[in-house]
Amino acid sequence: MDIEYNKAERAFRDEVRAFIADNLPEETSRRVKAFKSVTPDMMTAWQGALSKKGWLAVNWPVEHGGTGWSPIEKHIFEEECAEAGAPRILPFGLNMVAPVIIKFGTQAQKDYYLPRILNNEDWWAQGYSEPGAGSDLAGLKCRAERDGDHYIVNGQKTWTTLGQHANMIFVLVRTNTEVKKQAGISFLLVDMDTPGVTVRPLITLDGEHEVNEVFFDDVRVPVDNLVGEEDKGWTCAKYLLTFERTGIAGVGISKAALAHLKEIAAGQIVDGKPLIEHPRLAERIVDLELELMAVEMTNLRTVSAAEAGGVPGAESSFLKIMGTEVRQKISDLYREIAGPQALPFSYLEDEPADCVADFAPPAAPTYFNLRKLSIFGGSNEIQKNIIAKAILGL
Amino acid sequence: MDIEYNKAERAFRDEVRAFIADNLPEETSRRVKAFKSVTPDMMTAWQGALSKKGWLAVNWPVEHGGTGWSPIEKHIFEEECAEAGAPRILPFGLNMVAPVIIKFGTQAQKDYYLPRILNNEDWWAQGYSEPGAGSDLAGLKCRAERDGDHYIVNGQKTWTTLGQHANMIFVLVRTNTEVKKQAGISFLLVDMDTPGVTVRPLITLDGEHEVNEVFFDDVRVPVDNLVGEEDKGWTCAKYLLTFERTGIAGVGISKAALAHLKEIAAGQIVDGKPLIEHPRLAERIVDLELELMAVEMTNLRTVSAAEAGGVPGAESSFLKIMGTEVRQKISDLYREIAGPQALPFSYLEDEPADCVADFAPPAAPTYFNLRKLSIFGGSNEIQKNIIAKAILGL
Amino acid sequence: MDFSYSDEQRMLADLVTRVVADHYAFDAREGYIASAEGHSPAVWGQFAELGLLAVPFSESAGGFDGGGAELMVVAEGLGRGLVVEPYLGRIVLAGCFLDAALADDKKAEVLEPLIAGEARFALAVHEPAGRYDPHWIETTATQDANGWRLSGRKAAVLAGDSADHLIVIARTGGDNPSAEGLSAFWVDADTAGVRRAGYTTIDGQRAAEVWLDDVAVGADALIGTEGQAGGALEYALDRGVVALCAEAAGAMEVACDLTLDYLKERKQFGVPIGSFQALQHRMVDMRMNLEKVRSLTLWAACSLEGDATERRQRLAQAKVMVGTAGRKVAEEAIQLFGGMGMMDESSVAHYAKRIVMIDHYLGDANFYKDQLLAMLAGESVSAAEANRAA
Amino acid sequence: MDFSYSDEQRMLADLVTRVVADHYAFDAREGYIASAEGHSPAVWGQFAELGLLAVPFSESAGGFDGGGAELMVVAEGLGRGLVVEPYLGRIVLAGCFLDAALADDKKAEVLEPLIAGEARFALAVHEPAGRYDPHWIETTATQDANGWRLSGRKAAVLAGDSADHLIVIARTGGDNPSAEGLSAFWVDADTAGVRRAGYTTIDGQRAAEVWLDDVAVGADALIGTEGQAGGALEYALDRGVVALCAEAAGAMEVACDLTLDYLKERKQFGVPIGSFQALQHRMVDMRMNLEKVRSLTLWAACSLEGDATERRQRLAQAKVMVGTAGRKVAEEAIQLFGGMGMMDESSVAHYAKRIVMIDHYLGDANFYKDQLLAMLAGESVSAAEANRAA
Repeated sequence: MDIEYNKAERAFRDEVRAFIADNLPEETSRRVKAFKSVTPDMMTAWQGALSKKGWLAVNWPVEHGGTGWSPIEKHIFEEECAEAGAPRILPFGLNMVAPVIIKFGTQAQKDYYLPRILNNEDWWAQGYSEPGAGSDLAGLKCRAERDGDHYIVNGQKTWTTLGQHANMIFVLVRTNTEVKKQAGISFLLVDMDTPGVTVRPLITLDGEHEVNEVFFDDVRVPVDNLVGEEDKGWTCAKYLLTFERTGIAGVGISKAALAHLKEIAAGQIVDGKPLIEHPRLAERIVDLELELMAVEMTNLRTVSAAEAGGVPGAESSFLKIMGTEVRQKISDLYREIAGPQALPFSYLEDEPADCVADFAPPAAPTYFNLRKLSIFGGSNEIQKNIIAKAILGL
Repeated sequence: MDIEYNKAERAFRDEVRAFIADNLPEETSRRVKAFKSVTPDMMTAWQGALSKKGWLAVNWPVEHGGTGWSPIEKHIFEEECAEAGAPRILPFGLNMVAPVIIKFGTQAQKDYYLPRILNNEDWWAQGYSEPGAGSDLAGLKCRAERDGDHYIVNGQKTWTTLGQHANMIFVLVRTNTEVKKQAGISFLLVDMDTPGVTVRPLITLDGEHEVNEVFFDDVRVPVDNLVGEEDKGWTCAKYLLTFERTGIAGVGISKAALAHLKEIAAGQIVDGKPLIEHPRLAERIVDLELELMAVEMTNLRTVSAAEAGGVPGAESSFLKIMGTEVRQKISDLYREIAGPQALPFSYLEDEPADCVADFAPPAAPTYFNLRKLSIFGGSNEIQKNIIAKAILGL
Repeated sequence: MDFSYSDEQRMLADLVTRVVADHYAFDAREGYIASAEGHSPAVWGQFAELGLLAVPFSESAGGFDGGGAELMVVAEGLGRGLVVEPYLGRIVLAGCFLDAALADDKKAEVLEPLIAGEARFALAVHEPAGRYDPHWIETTATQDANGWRLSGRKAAVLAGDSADHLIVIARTGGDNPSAEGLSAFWVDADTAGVRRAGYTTIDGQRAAEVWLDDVAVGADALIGTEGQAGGALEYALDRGVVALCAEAAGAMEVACDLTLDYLKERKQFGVPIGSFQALQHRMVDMRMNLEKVRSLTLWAACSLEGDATERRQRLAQAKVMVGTAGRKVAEEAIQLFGGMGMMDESSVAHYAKRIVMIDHYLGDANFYKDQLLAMLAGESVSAAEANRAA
Repeated sequence: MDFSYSDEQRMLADLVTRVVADHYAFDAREGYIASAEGHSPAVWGQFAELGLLAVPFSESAGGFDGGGAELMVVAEGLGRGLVVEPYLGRIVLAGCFLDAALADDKKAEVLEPLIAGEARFALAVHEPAGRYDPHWIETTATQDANGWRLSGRKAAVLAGDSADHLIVIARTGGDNPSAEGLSAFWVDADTAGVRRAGYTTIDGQRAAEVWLDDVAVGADALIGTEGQAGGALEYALDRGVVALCAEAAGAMEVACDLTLDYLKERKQFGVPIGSFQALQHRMVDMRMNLEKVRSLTLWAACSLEGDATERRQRLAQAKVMVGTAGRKVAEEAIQLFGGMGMMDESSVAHYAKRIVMIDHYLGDANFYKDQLLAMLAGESVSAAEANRAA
């Protein structure tokens, strides 16, 4: 048993660090670390640099242009990027639709879509959730009817993250209403410029425009855009959902966040001494640090098991719950540290910019925004149901 | 709205206080406050004093020898007794079987049993729970078959509190197996000296003998000892369970306990200063105080509503949960305050009496013993189910 | 002991409920927040007309002479409706400060236009360096031949953006963080040297940052006695805490109700999600937290007129409970609503925001827990002294 | 990075598992606890024979030279079996102290009988006035012509009732609570002036209170160098903390397994109670707490040989987690078992007791959190200094 990285792993880590130092713009990193939003251009620039280096498709096999990295290498890469304040790699194309295309797609689909994803030519969005369905994904209603060599798609998708920037969307549709719900679903690729596709912004409680509703009104989609067989889309959907996600615990993000908060707390003088020296606040930091280290080590144990050939299954549900709980608690500490400076909201229009310290404006919005962590991506309740069933056998 | 006691209520409180000062032996009070066990004699002596004063049957109507007190008066009486360290009045005769006899009993049963309860001539025990049934009370198996003017009782009851001292027990038995489970139950009064009744001690994890199993082996019970109608015992059982319990929150007990712990913490010098001045411990006290005051005021709101004619129903489930949670947290603090002095256990045989301070020996046993609060008397999970159904309509 | 409402209290509750029902539909509220005033002057006028603005003021000030209970009744109603009218900043803080600070024969004159809904005052107390401590006052007031010159900076002045007059707390003596040596001054918001940056808070309120750069005011600008503003300040802030706690209780009640309705309506896997036991138990916990906040708020409200030590303890306990139990209820409401709870268009999201952010007004749970710890320490010192004496 | 067990580690784990399976059935354990020795000398002999007693000792002491990971493997197994053999007190604390304190050429002679299961030592450190602080030592050692005279009182000396020899930590210099100036002495338990009161703890262990009343020992009773016992003490206590955390992890694992089995078996309202979603989610939380304890324990165990600052942080974090997460698991195990969890005849009750009471050995969560706070303060001071320097 050796919990330290070996020489080769340390060398790899140094290589990643060097790459980040050379390629991640300081302004991007600064904004990410300070919980400030980054522009689509910043995201695209970072993904472009990774693409050029051949490091964008972390989870793809080498033959399709992936890195072929081991679980430990993927872990090192993801944590280093997160701790350095790199924008997250958008998963919708790279880690969601691409694996499905690689596994179930036609040769033509592979040849066309995979290089475009690798070269950041398409911005993909996800069309899974529907207003009525929520965690009951298979209960979806958006339907596609065959009309010659096209499907006619009608219905609605929701919680489409960053869909306002996307030109492509993968959609689960119902192609058969006669059979039980899982058996009548198909997986379609839709060009968002097709007539009949409408994107409506959903503003979240923190004032952000991050998610969208997408409406399909008699949208004609070529049959060639079907992935896998008609009515067999549930297989694709499940494959996508269980696709290995080593980064699900978000430990790197939490570490960067906590380091940032410690700096802030050390810099704020309250009642004549730095906030970090106020006992109750210090205790919250200490509590979060040890909680986070527990998650980090649990994550490493899973990564190591994967390296040894284990297939992380429901264990990732543990990591999802633990990781999101810590991230939410850190955001709560952020709000607490900001104190009365967390109040101004119209900063979004840059109005009372001089009212509060530079660190403060994202505090409350971040806290509220991160409520999503325990809701989206399979709510933490659903994760507990999965663990109860798959691991505990209840 | 007036949250203070009015003049008459204050006068009543003073009367109660005076009575306690005159009648509660100091040694009894000292032991109760210090979480030490009291002997059956101490309990009986206190109940005797109350009986003499006419204050024993707090919840009975005046015509049967009860106090006829209003909800506020009952509350004042119970809280004053608890805060003064009086032993609890055993509920099995006074507040469980007696109300059932008053409501459903024959005149002969009333004439015989009620005065005996009032005069502490019988020590009653409860025969409700069975090993297989737990929270599913109606699933009971203990059966009674009619044989002339007797029932023949066979079966087992468990969690019979202080049954080792009892001479009478009220038992729920199955008299009909042909109907649905609630419809075939009867309510019997059994003399524990009857041949075939066996009491087996159950030792709890804290080393106490407080609960028992009671076995019935062809026990002949006169038909005269049936309360209410045959097969209609579920009505009695439910009536007994919902019988008004103003004291369920145990606020007075918690207040006495917390006051006791504060005294201890003020007297323990650790690292050169009283334990109560150690910040984290002080914070736990402050947290518990405010938590307890929230329960106290919630309790008072319910008492006041009862005084105004409201019938406390599922609200008492809230009070049960809140009250037991606080009591358990206080016992956890007790364990924490005792620190390493909580370790010795063989004190029960008075062996290493000089190892630790006088306050320390009951700390860990009390903590473990009070786990029962959230289990017995309708587990806190069952209480939540009741609230979800009765109050929230879920 | 009788916890039922008096006729007057019931009337007050009904009044607030009615105004809210008539004028605070979700969309209307959004409109008020987006407007230049940040609230509805028309609704404010209604408040005045119905006498709601008179509730916390003494009779000599022309008020309703309401106590803590009456203030609680009104604020709970405001919380239920998620009302963004400047009741806290303008009436409870500024108004009550004046009620306590002014001489009896001057009160009516000053407070009448406030009660009529015409005057717009704000109390400028807290400063960036003091965080939540109202006694950390670095703003100075120096006397000169013409009166006083004020310099300093005030943070999160509630209703400060719309105020015509600011009541500025400045230090004329004593050291930070002491209540001794604080004085209060009338400052016309247009006076040279006064700069304000108004903003909307994340929970829909209005406040302002205020800079005072050698602001000259007359000798008559001093309110009450020099160095003696501490008492009136405590009077006003205590009422502010009660109003905030009651507002939280009202908002928590609605957040619970909305969540419960959602659990009953929303179906998943063919059944209402409220049939899942895990969610049922969490809903019960939410309600239990609501009861705790209600109880301690009630106790705090009813202790406003009593013993000072008890009052401080009750107020601090209530505000701590609001901070902790309130946050739990808000987070659970969002979680049980799922994605819909995250949406700006869902009213529950706004209830959650208000409930959580109330912790950031007039001192958070940490701030008040420090006060409770100080009281406990004092208690143990007195006990030790009593022991020695015995 | 590879978290899988080495062959040796697997072998150790198997050995412990086998001894437990063969000798630690519930009834047998009850018998050991009730016996005069408070454990099973026969099982202890087995431990010696199988080499388990050699695990934490250096090669020069005749040991297995096991590191933190090996100690963890053994202690986890002991925790799973709820073993009451004096491994912690006699081997980890007393033994490791000697391994660190004695000169290399003396170790084998002293430790060989311990490793053989014959010698019975105990480390007498903590005192009533110091609570959990091992550096609050009021016991004095004064040098005279014949050697040393010791006076003082020691609390909760683990395995102290059965020890033939006590290793007594006394202050020969320095002030409380400092590690400087501590010295260690051999004291034959029969020496005049030594009084012991042995007892069984609520979680089935044995310990003793020890009084030293002007106890005369020879000059050769001093272990190591005068005033320099602090280092060896830290060495032993660090290993004690790892052993305790690992034991907790093992016990928590079994508590979780027992509870899970019960949820599947126990029926209520005609269905297994494990089909109730609220209980399922709580069972998941229990397992999550177990994983957290496992993770931090692993980290602590693997940091024993590393950098001192990191080691102290990891150890403190692990013990805090054991105290908090352990208590939650124990309480939930009892609660989910219901009445059966309260019974002395249920094994789960004894797991719960051990898990909760582990917080009371060698420092509770509060004690270690204070250490973490001190480290955080140190960190922020260094950061401030670095800032000034830059």
